[in-house]
Amino acid sequence: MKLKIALFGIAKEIVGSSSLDLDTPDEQSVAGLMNQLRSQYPALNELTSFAVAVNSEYAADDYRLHQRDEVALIPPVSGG
Amino acid sequence: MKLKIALFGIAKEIVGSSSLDLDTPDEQSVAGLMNQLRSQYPALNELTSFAVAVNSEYAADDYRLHQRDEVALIPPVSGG
Amino acid sequence: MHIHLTDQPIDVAAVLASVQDDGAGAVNTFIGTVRNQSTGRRVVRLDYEAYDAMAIRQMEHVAAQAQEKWPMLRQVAVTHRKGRLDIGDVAVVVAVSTPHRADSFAACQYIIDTIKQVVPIWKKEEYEDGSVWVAAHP
Amino acid sequence: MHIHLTDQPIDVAAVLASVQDDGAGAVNTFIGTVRNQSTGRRVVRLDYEAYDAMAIRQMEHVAAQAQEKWPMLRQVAVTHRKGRLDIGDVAVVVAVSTPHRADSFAACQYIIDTIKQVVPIWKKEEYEDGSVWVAAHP
Repeated sequence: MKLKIALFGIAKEIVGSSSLDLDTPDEQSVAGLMNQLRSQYPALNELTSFAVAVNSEYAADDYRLHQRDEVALIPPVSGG
Repeated sequence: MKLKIALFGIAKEIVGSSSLDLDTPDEQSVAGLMNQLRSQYPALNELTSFAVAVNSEYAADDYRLHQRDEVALIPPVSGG
Repeated sequence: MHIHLTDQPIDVAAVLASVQDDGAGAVNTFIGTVRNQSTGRRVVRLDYEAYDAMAIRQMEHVAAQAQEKWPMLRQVAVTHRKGRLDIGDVAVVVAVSTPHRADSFAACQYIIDTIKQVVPIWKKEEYEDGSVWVAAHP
Repeated sequence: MHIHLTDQPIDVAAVLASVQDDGAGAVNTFIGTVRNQSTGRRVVRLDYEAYDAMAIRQMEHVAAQAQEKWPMLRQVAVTHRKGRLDIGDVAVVVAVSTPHRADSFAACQYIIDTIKQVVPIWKKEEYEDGSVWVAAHP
């Protein structure tokens, strides 16, 4: 399936765009997506951490993604 | 010596006045003054506590009072 | 430090403005207001009496103690009201600014906790059927 | 609860007014402002980027968690700024009202600490000679 992933902060700079269209297996897990992103953009490995959000909530590693999910890559937050 | 003692809050109500002129020995200690007040106004013994202030500072029990000291009776505070 | 005792309504925004500091990233503020009840009784208003000179002196001491305990404290402001207060009125405002936030919480809490122990201000709660000097009796 | 994300200057007085409650005697407020330095470097301004929908959702979660931990919490308000901020500008305001003061400090500190951990907002510090996304790298 094709996933559209929203990017913010330093993740946007690493990828060079505010969103990314990614080919990924159907029902890909969040952990699987993260591995795919890490290998495609090695600079992500240098971050303190990063997370994946689905539909405005933090997603667990074993969550299975669907094409209609709103997916975002969340680099270390620093609000406040 | 004659001491003028300022009274506040419930102490003012117990004595019935906002200040009190008291005859007390020269160089009376703060502890001695408190005993004198307790026996003259037994309702002071029912308070949670009370303190004596001299010149806007809390005075220690062994402080020796002088006629020119600004003396106040401080019942339990409840500001804030 | 900015220490005030007033019989007029407290301008909270002015107190906050007085602790603004470009070197401070954190401002913590405590505002004490008059509640509509106390120990289960309905409060209709409060009367605050102060020993003015000593109250100001003691508030200055508390602010100075906080400055010693938290040397990174940038600004401290305390304004206490006296006189007659109605429900919802602001009785006291404490505001502190520090570079980092944990210190702002700790210093502000220390200041208000200590003020309540040492500053000669007395609060009389007025109910529909009587009044009580708060904390006077065990 | 009153949760806002805005690209306009925060009206601190309005946030404070929103937690006013006649049953609450205590209001604690944390204000985060832009410092003129960070880890020894001189900051000239900050850029805050937010994932708006998720940021609001997460701030709501944090406020709801605080309400669960402190059931006596009367009102909670959180307003976070985004966009370009200059030195001294207010980046975030958290305000809570409770009947008694210790709870107001604890709940307010919990909320700001948790916001800083979970709310998807990113801060880029601009120096005279470069910029850094805060906390991005170890």
